[in-house]
Amino acid sequence: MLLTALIVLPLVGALPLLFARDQNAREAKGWAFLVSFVTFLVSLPLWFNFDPTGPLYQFVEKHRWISLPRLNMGFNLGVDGFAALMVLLTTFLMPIALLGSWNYIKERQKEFYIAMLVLEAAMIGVFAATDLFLFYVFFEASLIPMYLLIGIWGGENRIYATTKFLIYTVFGSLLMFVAILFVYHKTGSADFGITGLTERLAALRLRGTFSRTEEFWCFWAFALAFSIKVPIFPLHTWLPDAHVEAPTPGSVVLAGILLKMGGYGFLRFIVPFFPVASEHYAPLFATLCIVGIIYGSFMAFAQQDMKKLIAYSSVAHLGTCMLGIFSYRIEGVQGGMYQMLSHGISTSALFLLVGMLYERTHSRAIAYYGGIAKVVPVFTVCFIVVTLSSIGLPLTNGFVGEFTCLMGAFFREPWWGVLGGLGVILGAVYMLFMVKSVFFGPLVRKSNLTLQDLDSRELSLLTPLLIMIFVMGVAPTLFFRRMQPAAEEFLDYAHTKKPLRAAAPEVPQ
Amino acid sequence: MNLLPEWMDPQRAHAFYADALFLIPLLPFLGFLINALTRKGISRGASGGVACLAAALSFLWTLLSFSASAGGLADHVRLPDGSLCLVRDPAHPLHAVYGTWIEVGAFHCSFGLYMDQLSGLLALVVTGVGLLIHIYSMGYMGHDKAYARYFAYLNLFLFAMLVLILSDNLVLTFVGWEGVGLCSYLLIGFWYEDAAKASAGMKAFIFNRVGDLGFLLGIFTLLAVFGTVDYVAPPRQLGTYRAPVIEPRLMKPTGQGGDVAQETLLMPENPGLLDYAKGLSLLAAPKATRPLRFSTPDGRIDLSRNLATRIFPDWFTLGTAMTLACVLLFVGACGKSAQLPLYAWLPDAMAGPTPVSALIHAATMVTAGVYMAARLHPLYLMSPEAMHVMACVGGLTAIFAALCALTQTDIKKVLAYSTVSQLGYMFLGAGVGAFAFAIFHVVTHAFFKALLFLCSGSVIHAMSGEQDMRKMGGLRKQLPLTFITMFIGALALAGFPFFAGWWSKDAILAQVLARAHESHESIYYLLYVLAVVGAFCTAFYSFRLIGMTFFGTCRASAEVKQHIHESPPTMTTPLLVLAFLSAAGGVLWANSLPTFLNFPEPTQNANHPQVHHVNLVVTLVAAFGGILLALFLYAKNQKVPQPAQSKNVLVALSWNKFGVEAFYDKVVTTTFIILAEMLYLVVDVLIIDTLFVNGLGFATRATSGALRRMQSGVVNLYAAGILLGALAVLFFLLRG
Amino acid sequence: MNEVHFVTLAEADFSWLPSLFSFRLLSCLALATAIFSIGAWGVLARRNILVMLISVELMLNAVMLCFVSFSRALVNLPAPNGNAFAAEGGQIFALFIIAVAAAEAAVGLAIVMAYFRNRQTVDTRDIQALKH
Amino acid sequence: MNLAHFADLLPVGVVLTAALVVVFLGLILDAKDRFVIALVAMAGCVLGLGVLAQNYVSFEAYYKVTPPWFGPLDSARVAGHTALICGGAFMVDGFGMAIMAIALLAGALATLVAGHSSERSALTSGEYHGLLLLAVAGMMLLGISHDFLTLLISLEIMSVATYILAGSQREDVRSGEAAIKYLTLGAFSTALLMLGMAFVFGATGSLSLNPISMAASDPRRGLALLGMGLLLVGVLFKVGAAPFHFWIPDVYEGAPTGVTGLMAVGVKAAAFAVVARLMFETFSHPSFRQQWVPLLASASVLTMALGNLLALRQNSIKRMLAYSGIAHTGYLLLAFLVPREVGASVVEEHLQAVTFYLLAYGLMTMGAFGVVALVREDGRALETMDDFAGLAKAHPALALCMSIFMLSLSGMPPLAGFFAKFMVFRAAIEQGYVFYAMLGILTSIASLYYYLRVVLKMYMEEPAGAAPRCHYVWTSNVLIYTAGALTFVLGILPHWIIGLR
Repeated sequence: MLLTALIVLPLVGALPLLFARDQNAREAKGWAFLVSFVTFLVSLPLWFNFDPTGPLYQFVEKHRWISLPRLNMGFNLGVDGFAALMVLLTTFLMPIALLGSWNYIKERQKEFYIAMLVLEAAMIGVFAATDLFLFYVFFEASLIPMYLLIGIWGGENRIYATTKFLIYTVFGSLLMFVAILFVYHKTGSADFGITGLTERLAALRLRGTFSRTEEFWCFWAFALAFSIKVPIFPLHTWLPDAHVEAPTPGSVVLAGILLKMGGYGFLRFIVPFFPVASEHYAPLFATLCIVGIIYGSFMAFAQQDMKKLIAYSSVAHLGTCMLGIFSYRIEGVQGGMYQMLSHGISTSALFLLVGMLYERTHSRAIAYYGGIAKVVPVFTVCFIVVTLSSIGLPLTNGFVGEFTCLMGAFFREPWWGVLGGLGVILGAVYMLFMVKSVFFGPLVRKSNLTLQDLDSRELSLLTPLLIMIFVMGVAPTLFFRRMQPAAEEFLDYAHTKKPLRAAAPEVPQ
Repeated sequence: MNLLPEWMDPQRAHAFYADALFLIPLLPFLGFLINALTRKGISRGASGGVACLAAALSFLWTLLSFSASAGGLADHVRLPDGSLCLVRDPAHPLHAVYGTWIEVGAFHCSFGLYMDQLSGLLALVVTGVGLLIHIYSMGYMGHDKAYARYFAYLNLFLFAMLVLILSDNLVLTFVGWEGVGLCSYLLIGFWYEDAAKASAGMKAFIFNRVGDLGFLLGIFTLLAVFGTVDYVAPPRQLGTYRAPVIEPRLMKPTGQGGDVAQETLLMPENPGLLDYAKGLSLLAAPKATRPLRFSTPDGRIDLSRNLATRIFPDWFTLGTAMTLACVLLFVGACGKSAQLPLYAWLPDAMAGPTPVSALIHAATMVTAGVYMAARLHPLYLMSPEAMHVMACVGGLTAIFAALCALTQTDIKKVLAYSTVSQLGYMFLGAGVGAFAFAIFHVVTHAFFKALLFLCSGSVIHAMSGEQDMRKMGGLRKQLPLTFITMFIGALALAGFPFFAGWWSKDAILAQVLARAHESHESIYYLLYVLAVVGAFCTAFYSFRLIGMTFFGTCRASAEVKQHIHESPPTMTTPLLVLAFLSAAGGVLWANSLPTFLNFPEPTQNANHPQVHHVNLVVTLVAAFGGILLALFLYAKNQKVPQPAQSKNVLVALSWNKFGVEAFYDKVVTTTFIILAEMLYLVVDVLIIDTLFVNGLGFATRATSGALRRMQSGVVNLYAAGILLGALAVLFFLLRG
Repeated sequence: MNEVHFVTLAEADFSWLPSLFSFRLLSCLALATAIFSIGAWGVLARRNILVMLISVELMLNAVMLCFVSFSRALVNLPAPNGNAFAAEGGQIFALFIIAVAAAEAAVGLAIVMAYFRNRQTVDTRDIQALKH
Repeated sequence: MNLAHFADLLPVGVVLTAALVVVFLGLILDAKDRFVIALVAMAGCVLGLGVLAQNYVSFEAYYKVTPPWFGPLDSARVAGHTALICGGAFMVDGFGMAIMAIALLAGALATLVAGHSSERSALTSGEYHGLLLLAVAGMMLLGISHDFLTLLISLEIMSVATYILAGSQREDVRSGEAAIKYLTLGAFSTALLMLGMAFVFGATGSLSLNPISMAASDPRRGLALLGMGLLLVGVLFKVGAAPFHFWIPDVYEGAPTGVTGLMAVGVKAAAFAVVARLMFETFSHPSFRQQWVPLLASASVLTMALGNLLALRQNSIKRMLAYSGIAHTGYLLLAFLVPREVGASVVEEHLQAVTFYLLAYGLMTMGAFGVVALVREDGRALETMDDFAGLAKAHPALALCMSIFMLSLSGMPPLAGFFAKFMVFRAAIEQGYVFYAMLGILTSIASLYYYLRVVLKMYMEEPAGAAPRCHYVWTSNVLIYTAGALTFVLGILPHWIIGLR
């Protein structure tokens, strides 16, 4: 019941806020933080009681939901090593994000916290669902709160940004919707269990009743949805706008967790469902990832706005991570998973820091600052540490992910490693440029002389992130050990070496 | 020398020191933590003291461990049954593995420290010189506000550098590699209020990153071939020589079936890179044609760890793979050790405090590349091409930087270019296979270059921050101690007989000549000539520096003049120690070093009388010529050089560094920026967003706007629509 | 009335086919079609709502004619297609159509009147406040 | 005429009685307690629902008869009882009952919508509600009629009543115009429909909706096909499929909001019932199906595309909802594409999809219209998007419900609209119409844009003037909140409804 509890807790916690009055907003945000924190505590067993040597899926729950003659959706939850870590990431980031929004959100606070809690529930559901239909429900449901977060509490151009975000994303996921229906029909309309579907599809492929054309169409429908989410190169333009306009906590959640759903989809659905097509298109996608890495870095370098810069850097980083996954080598795949986690940590930290700066001066323009290191030393130190982790300095989380991803890519195809590796250089270029022009040099603006350094709240919400940065950099085996079974399963599917446990049912013609 | 306490039985002592190796890097790290966390908490004296204490303890412990360690790489014996067997020499190096760091699929790398003669020696140098510079800094940085931060960085650097040197695998080395890069970034930009200094730091970091990518790819290649990043087999398994086995039968190139010598080589389990290299070098079949797959069919070296055959095409032999790996690693070395074409960051790095220049950008960090080459020399020896590349780049850098140094007027810039040039010599030496002498030069160079920098620091200190030699002169009276020590340093650098620099540089030149002599390749003769010219330039600029600084009359402004004073003892004591070392430091292992490090003797021809004497004469001529000419030009007559205005083409070239740095600063940077802006505006904004994303939306809205006209509001037309629809339906139904 | 027997055309015999298409029926149908088309034309072409309604009435009458003639044609055919029920059915249907037409006419008239009272017009060109 | 038949028609009877009572009340009550009328009307519908449920429970075995989808009537003549009553005039099967239920629901909700404007005599008068109930009765009969005669009559009861209702705001020009347009076009299409009936009658000599089986060589086939085509046109007009959709936007916009709701839901449901009866029963023979399936397919695509495209740039919410209604007709038509020979159970599934879709659509649309009707300033209805700006601040609960309706209409999980869409598209895909499904989905992306524009206005924009006020009407609130809750519940537990049968 743990996973159900995790999904239900934030929702139940959101209920009293519905009836809260606007004047006692302080209590509202305190309550929201409390709820998310409790959720985090409740989610801890996912770390301590998860047995890497045990079965692939753990904390499994199966509840009957919709069961009609030829229509079976179960409320089935369960996590493998990777999903467990993603859930933990979610529950870990959420209290921090809420704490980060403490003074940021001024009006309509309770609505804001309701949206955040609903979003948390949806995201946990996405990673915990082992039923395709359930996954899709959560996947779509997570859009609306984000839509409101950007649209209501966003910057001046928020309407454009949020509409773009939603249409872009839904465009992909609706096509996937059709593909899901098709797959369900193909597999004999038995049920939506992910493993079941995967195996039946494999069986159909063996039997030759799942034609190459069909597989490729489905592949594209799925791939489009998740590529937009990642985002992979030509489909990335919603991301900078969304990030620039979103309020800090929104950016944190968006960069930290929502983007990961894309990679998660590739790992969990696309490749296992359509291995042939995936193998066929892996080079194409790898190329796109490489383009994304280099191009994203250039974009980041061209930005004047810190948030936009970080957003584009996400494009590059996730390019690395997808490159690792498409390498189809255990190193690369685990590296990709790891990169997702570490990107979740460091980028969230970056957004929080920029947000703190924005709260003080209401400007995100790099040119507005300059030489403030002297005024806000502690802030500077934190920022530089996070920067270093994001450009992959060894003994920080960034390095482990990047290194393993590139290793996998290199092992699959040396050129991928070489070109993808350019990100290592370019990343340093744009990040250090930003650090230099924001913190170093003479103080350009007298008004910045009065900048406040981090207060205790901000420090306390940054500390866990900083700690994680080093923990993940020094003891990655803790995480790799958990991911390994998931990664091996993935590779078995990817190389279509998976022995079929269940024979596929006859498909009515 | 054995500093083991009497009561301690050598075996247990060995084990003990091995396990305690971690103290060496840990102590500076603790110092860093203390200084970093108690920012303004502790007094200046305390923070400096903590830092120095950390360095000192670390130095002491290194000394003890070094005395306990011995021997180096594996050697081989022939077993009764006639098969070769790879063994360590009886005195094991210290080797301890503290735990796993990353373990993914076939890849495994651990937190392990490894001290053999090579790493021990360099660790000694680092901690020793480091200690001296710490002490010096207490005086030099005395007036600085960010005293604690400075020492924190300095300790962090020691930590990183020691990790780099002592690590037992490439990836951990890379950690140190990037760590020192970070520290140099932080320390160059130490006075960050000055934008120029900050960007100098950034420049250094980025140039290093370029190299680091090469380093990474090198690691990947080696991983692909050998499936491991460890240098040597883990300590536990040193005793076991059972399996796995390399069998030359399987060494046949994939295509051809020539039968090679039937012998088996027993290796320790989980062999390291160097074990593999050693083992392969022992085998008969020619390396170049050897296919990448080397393992017994029953996979006693399991194939899963050797990916090379899956990655690289068939024609890609072991030789090619080694060349690729070594060249890539050398690219990394170029970045770190400021070789052409990646040297440009080092001169700018002089923006940092002078002790930093002495420690990081002269004595230790920049020599990391050479250390890496020496550490992996068995691999380099497997690839002649990589050695060629290394030698050529080294030789070119040596002469290039020496030429640049000729006309510099900033005292530290002169030393910076001289450092680049000396590093070039080291790589030249390594390139011709004289890794031992390269390391020898690293050590001596550490002594005299640190000395020179510290002296220049003392001068600058005295001149209250002035660095331009044209505003100095005649300081030998005010700064006698500095003068003497710096003179010694200059002699060492110039290669004056029996001073430290002479031994090492002479040895390297001899090796180059010998190599040319035996291989009759014109390229090596050319390199030798270049090197000798470089040596002449070295002698010249070093004494040009001495002349402009200490001789003649003082050209400084009045108020600067009255502040000129000899530095406090905290600064002069290290000068004296280093002066002694640069004077006598070479005698220590003039020729015994190779055997001491038990490196392979590259060639015996070096002692061949012909080579030996020729080289001796030539180098002496070069050294004395340079020194005398420089003293004549700059010590006697007082005309101050104005290279900037010089009409002389050569001077102009040298002054502008042959346009290389201008190329980087102007061309590369500008194109990068313009490219980024262009891409953003054209691809992202215009093509993707405007044309596709919003274009699609606009098109839809437009269509909808057009279609709305259909809804005219007139009933008749609606009826007409219905009727038309009906007719269409009927037509469809009755179409036959 | 449960025990009424229903005819599925599966069990029909088609011997009577030729007689179905006797020229009288055809001419009736032709007439009906003509009236129907006129009505349709009226709905399309005339701008006056009242005239349009009248045209609709025309169409309904045409339909009526069809029904009656069909039942007439069907009645003198052997069962099951031609049968008393069929004949009745057609004629009853016609009656109902009359009723329906009347109802529509009445309601239509009322509505038009109401509208005319507000706008003093019944011209479709003026009745387009709602469009696009 | 045995008791069972009487019981079957009892719900209709209840509604009709209620109609009479209401008219009578309208005569005797004075203005201030007019709201009683609305309540009585609603009570009538609810009572009807109750009776319906009672029938469903007590005659359970009775309604389990699989009606003759795709086959001869024999399957309906299972031993003991038949779903056919009144000499084959009505077919009271599960599907028919579902349609009846939806019609009743629509009626009940419509009375609630109308209830709000107590100051406006026309919309609270007895005859208004009487007509409303009459229309509902017509819809119910249409849902079960199994014979051209009953079909025509019930159709006319429904239509004529709605003609008048559309124009019931006499002083409002737009209402009158709506009535006129609806009347003219309605009558026109009815004429076509009847002609179709005539032809079919001519071809078969029978007025019943029983399956027609004709060999392709049969000379009467042409006549039958003509009839089928005209019938198709007639019903497609009623459901508002392109190219017969022209009346919908104008009429919906002009008619009083409650009536619009009734038309959008009830008329559509009843008409779809007819489509089902005609296509899956009367013309279910393959030789006909190969003709009408492609027709419906193209109509569906055309409808989806037009509806969504045209709704894109509407500023009046009612008009936008009208166009969106057209689009939804398109989605619904997807469930009717059954080219291959399949068992009756599959057809049953498709009809389940249709009924669930209609139910969900009914809830969302009624709720949406309810909100639209509430948002008004001193009697003047505020119907443009801009009038909704800042509603979230003024009336958070209303705004929340409205956004639930909008999201559900756009098919966002976990709301009823999503599952409805799921069922329909699944049906189409299982029949191999993947391409059409793709097109439908692509058009529905546009729909997301305009539905969310409402949410966007309510939540993210500041009102130009004062925040929109809506005076409190408890009946409407009952309607809105129930609809909202049901939309949500049906989204999460759709099998509660679909499970019935």
